[in-house]
Amino acid sequence: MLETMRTDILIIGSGGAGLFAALYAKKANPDLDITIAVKGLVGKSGCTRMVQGGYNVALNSDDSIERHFMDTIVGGKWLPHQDLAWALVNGAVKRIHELENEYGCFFDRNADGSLHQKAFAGQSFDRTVHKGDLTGIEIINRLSEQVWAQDINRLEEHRAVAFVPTKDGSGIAGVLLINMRAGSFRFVQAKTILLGAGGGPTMYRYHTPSGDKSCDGMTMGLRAGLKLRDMEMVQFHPTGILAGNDTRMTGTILEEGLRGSGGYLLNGERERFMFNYHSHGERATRDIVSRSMIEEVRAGRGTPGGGIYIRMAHLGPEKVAKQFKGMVKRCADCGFDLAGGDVEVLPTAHYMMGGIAFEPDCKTTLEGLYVAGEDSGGVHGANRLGGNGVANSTVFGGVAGEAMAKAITDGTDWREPDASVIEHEVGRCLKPFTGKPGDLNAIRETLVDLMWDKAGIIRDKSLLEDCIRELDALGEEHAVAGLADSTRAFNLTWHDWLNLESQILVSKSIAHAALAREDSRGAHYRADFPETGDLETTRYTTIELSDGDKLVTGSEPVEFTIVKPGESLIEGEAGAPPEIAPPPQAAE
Amino acid sequence: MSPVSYLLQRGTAMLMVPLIITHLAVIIMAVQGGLSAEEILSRTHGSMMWAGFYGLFVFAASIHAGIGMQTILREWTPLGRLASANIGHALIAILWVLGARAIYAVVWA
Amino acid sequence: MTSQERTFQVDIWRGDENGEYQPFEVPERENQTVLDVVTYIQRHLDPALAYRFACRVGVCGSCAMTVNGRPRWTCRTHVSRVVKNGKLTIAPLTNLPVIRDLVTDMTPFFEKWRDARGRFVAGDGPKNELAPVEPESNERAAASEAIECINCGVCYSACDVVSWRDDYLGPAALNRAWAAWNDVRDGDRTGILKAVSQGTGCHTCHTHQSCAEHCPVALNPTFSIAGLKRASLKAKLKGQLR
Amino acid sequence: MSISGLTRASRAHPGFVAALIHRLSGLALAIFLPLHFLMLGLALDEAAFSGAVAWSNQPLVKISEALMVSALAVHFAGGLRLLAVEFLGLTRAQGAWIAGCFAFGGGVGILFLMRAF
Repeated sequence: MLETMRTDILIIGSGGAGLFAALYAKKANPDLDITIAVKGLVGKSGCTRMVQGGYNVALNSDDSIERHFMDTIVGGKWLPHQDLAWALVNGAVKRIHELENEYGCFFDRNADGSLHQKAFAGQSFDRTVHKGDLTGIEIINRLSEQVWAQDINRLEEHRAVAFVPTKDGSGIAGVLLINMRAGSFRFVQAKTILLGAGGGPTMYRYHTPSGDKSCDGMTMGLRAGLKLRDMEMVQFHPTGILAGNDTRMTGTILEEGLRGSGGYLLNGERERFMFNYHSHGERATRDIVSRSMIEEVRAGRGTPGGGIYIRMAHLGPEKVAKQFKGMVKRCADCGFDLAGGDVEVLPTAHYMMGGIAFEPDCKTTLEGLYVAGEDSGGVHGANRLGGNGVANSTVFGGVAGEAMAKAITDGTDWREPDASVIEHEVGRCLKPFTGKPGDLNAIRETLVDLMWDKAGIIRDKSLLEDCIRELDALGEEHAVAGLADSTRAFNLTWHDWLNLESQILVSKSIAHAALAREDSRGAHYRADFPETGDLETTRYTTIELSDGDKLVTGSEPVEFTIVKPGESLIEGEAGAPPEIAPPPQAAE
Repeated sequence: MSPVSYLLQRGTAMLMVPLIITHLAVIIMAVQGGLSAEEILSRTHGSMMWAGFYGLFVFAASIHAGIGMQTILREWTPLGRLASANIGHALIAILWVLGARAIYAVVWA
Repeated sequence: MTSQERTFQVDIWRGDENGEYQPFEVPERENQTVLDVVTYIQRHLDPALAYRFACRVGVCGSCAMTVNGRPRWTCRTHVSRVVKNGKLTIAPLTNLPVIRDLVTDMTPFFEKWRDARGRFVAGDGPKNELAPVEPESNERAAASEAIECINCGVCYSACDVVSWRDDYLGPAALNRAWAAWNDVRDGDRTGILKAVSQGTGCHTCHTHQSCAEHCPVALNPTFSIAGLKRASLKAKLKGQLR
Repeated sequence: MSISGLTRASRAHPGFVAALIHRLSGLALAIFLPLHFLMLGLALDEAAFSGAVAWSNQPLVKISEALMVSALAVHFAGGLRLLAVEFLGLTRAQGAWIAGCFAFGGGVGILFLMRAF
């Protein structure tokens, strides 16, 4: 059964990008019929909500957008699309004022009433606006309640499964969704569509994103013929909780401040090891710490759970319990004593810098389709600065909302869908109901191990080639795996099947892109090509799907439209923070 | 509950704080060794202070009870808002009438 | 599941409002939250079990369920803390319509959040500046105490008054309204008091404190509602609520 | 089968017990009040009133009266707690407050009985 509906603007996702887009479009033209479709509940799924750190924005008179820009470019190892990064740092200033003055976010203040901005890794100025360490909840709650109060349609628990183009393929006509509650299909025709479903590298054994993430957006983009960029760039966070088998909590973050304030990382023999790898010890940058931890475990010196211990007790358990209240409580809830004991951790996949290539006005190459947030690629390059993620989704979400409303005002109309695509995609989604029950758990376990071991923090040619081969085999196994239960309404196992399908395809993209990049920079480390390579000739990788199922990689030179390697917008400085060990700092 | 009902409910409660303390004290004193009709009426007959005190008490307690009953009916029975309110108001009226009659009986009759 | 594994019994609600508990045997793990138990059942014992979750670390408030009679966030509830006589009983949140199994329809909860004017309304302040707000000021301190709600619905499910009359706005929405009312930047603070002074608003609360008792992030909505009662009463007496 | 019974585990905390007793005592008082007024109204006819007072001196009636006095005291103390929470913002140590309310109510009832017999 296929229900159809029409709306002016369809927004997929309700994180920072989706909510901002809805509010912006409504403000631009209150007569527009706007619909948000989301896999969970509006404002309650996705990753913006999970932001702990904060929001980077240059507000202080001693700071500047040029400085924020340089930090972003240098942090991204000269790989970012410079016009996008420029749009980001400029837009952030506007957004933070809107979040405060239009939507009422409570950001932390200094004692004198001015906005507090904290230090965050990789930045030459303390510019991270925050609400304690729950900044994401504050932003998303304030935006959600604005959306709840407006005349904006909500399709909750509606999972987008395919972009439906026009017959001639020139533009997008609508989106095919599964109404998860009913288990039925719904085609939504819209004049303009925003993809803001988020990314989330959940195909790694240890990962931080929300459990509903499965890279559906990138998958739909690939299938619709869009080009993805920088897919090899997957950011890992050094300290994810290791809670054992069959735990959802495994992989979730213990914050950076624990190491910053003097926490120790210990191997299975309870010895500190970070100084064997880097002179900054535990306070080295995320990528170095992550790599060192993995090497220590690979050398057979891991904990019984296969990780590394983090220890805070030497700083005084009471002090730790007070200073890191949230983290200590989170550990206690899953049975660990962070303040007084050792807690097992391991690096955990955190964020995908790569995604669908797009322009500063959020347009993609498919007429009518816009993209914003983690589904998009090119803003952060090889590495994302902490605090630039939520800035990215909110800045471009707003840009997209405005652009979509304007396109409609300028006369964009509904396009006629290619009905054969709808039919084909419905068939693809229903395929598992016809097959013999397969072992989805085994497929998932294989996938997360494969990506962790062979396309993870340390990569090389042979690992990646193995990975691709095994992913292909896994894909074939998944394709024939059926479901044991034929109920379609709220059938999470069906959605597990669909999740795996997306995850496998995007995993392949990561592995192919990682194989294509023969250097090491930012989040991407090739043991067989450990050098960064020449910055002036920096190229970014691209990947697209051709002939339906063949991934084709390519590369394009980065255009240094604003600043070239070796230059800076700030006189006498490169723009990045000085290369010294960060001082011990209190958690904010 | 409407803010007016709330105000009346909490207002009468506050008003009754000293009244109840006094009433409890009177009860405890008076009950010593059992009660008799003469004993009660000798205290009350012709006493304007007594009439004023209990007049106020009846007035407040009736409102307080009526609103409370309305809330209980609304929450614990299938009765709707209007029916609960009507019963609550009726209770207030009944208590006023019976209370006034009681005061008249023990003070003037 | 190997035969050596220690298991425990978990009774799970199946169906919508009309349904029954279905028993499952789930293996014990050293670290195991209630959400992990539910996930285990869906992945290994009954693929059709419906439940809702997202962030898995107590941020999104999607996974609240009734566990052994109490509403809780399941992702942050360790089994060892709640298991009783070697048994767990898991049901959907009460006071909300049940969609299927452990999933409720939270729409009424969000509608009431809106009806309580649980949101910011921009004031006349300059749009290109950030209003100075002293963190120690009375109003900001009161707002800060109430603001960190994850809208999980646990308080709403625990609220006895909601269970007795489903038109009551409920603790979460009113708690948000209190934070909004204490926001000096807000452009229509009286509007909040009007919204919460309707017949089904803050004055309906009986101060049972079930909300405060169950809030997973230790907020005290009762306190917030009491604040609204006082503020709206004052406004009413001053004739501002017309 | 229903999801949760009348006795929800979520209600096993002092606040709910206090509220329940406050409500039940209030309900009892609201039912008692018209009867109380009716009895006092009998004073319009002195003989009838004497009879009624004499009747009320029976032990069983005395004990019932003691229960009503206790109900008044408990309702009064519980009401003070409620006013304290709502108007003074006193939310800490509610368990102790509530225990105090019940102790006060029980104490008044026992005192009544001790003096009545």
